[in-house]
Amino acid sequence: MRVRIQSAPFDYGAECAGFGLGGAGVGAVVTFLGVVRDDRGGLSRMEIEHYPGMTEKAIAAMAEEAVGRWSLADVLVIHRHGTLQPGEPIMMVATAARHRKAAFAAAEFLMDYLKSRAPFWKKEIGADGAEWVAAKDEDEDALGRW
Amino acid sequence: MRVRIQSAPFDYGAECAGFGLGGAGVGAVVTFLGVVRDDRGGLSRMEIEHYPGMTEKAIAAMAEEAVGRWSLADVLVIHRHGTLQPGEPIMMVATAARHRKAAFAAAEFLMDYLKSRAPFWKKEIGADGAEWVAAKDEDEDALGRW
Amino acid sequence: MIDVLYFAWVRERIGLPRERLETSAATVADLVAELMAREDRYAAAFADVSALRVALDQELASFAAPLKGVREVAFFPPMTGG
Amino acid sequence: MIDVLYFAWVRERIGLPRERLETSAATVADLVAELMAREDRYAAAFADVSALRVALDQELASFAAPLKGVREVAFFPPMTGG
Repeated sequence: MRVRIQSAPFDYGAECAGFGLGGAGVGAVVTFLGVVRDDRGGLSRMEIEHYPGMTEKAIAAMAEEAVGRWSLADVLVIHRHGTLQPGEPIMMVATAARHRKAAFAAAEFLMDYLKSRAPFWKKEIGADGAEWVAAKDEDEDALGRW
Repeated sequence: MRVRIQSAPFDYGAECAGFGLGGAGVGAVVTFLGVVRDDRGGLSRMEIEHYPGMTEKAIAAMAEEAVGRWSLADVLVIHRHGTLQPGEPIMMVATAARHRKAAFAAAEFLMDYLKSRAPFWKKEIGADGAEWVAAKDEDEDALGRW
Repeated sequence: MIDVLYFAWVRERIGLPRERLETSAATVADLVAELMAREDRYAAAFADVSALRVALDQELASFAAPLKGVREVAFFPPMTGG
Repeated sequence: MIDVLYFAWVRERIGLPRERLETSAATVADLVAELMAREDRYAAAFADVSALRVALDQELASFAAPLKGVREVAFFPPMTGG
């Protein structure tokens, strides 16, 4: 289990290469990549603030719960903070399990919890000013399924 | 949209690198890797037979349906046939979408359909002989959710 | 003339991957009956058609489907891809 | 003495990322009332606590939670990670 919180970019392809492999019992790997989207076409950058210390603890707790619930062979979470450009990778999650259902469920669980329970806050800076991204009800509701 | 059916190995990390990026509207990429599992510890190899022609058509139809249903920006399916060793990658699926829900749903849809509707047949060759892998009821049932 | 293809254990039981047949069978089920009457190895392969799937010109079909105009029939067990 | 941290627009409204306070507040809600009474910028930041979250020693908590033994309190809007 690895959790990395960093301002530096990460290499999704390199992180995916070999992830979860090596154990005889691994049949399924799911990897997720989140990217800075420019919905309205005027985004110049995104700034991600976080709560050092709590971030690492909160994500480690989620990852441990996922490992236990879905008997994961491995899990990886990388999340960036600081200044990001449109199109840049923000974060990734990877899960390795015996079967595909467990690997998918664990990855979706981690994404749902990262969205609403990891202490990150996004600010979008564009031509028309700066705005904190509001939390969505549907993201909060998504936790209900776990 | 790319579909590749091949006996040669593929490089999961290299395929993941840059997949789905470049479009301003992509916020989520999901990649899945299926690996030859050695459940009972005696597997010497797996042989995957397929139906050339139908395989490509069936998978292209699934991929097109996924693109339409979840407005995917890109989709990639690679599936191997021939002889594989335990621990080797069998196949992968990648989806790129605006939001994570669509990217996850499309990847799971493709996996469920590949399992039960793409003309591949797996044979396990081990110390105690050779055996065709039986289709599982739960894989057939999984199609019901789509 | 129609091409008949066999995959996985169907291929192994019948002992060949494909053959070209002259048939007047109207449906897939009729063709199966014709084949089963030919030789034991066909009778063995088709003994339980609920364990089999059929494709007509590379599209999944039912055993009740008509063969008119079809060039390629394939028989195989349930698929195990992914 | 207790460390109080502010994040995102709470930090911007209050105008600082953290401060160290002497307080006799028994609960988070008491601390919020104390802060709001101090200055307008606090009153503005805490005007709608339903839009805020609180963590005690880096664990999410409720506004009714006691402060006894707590070293670090953090106030912030709902999180938007991922």
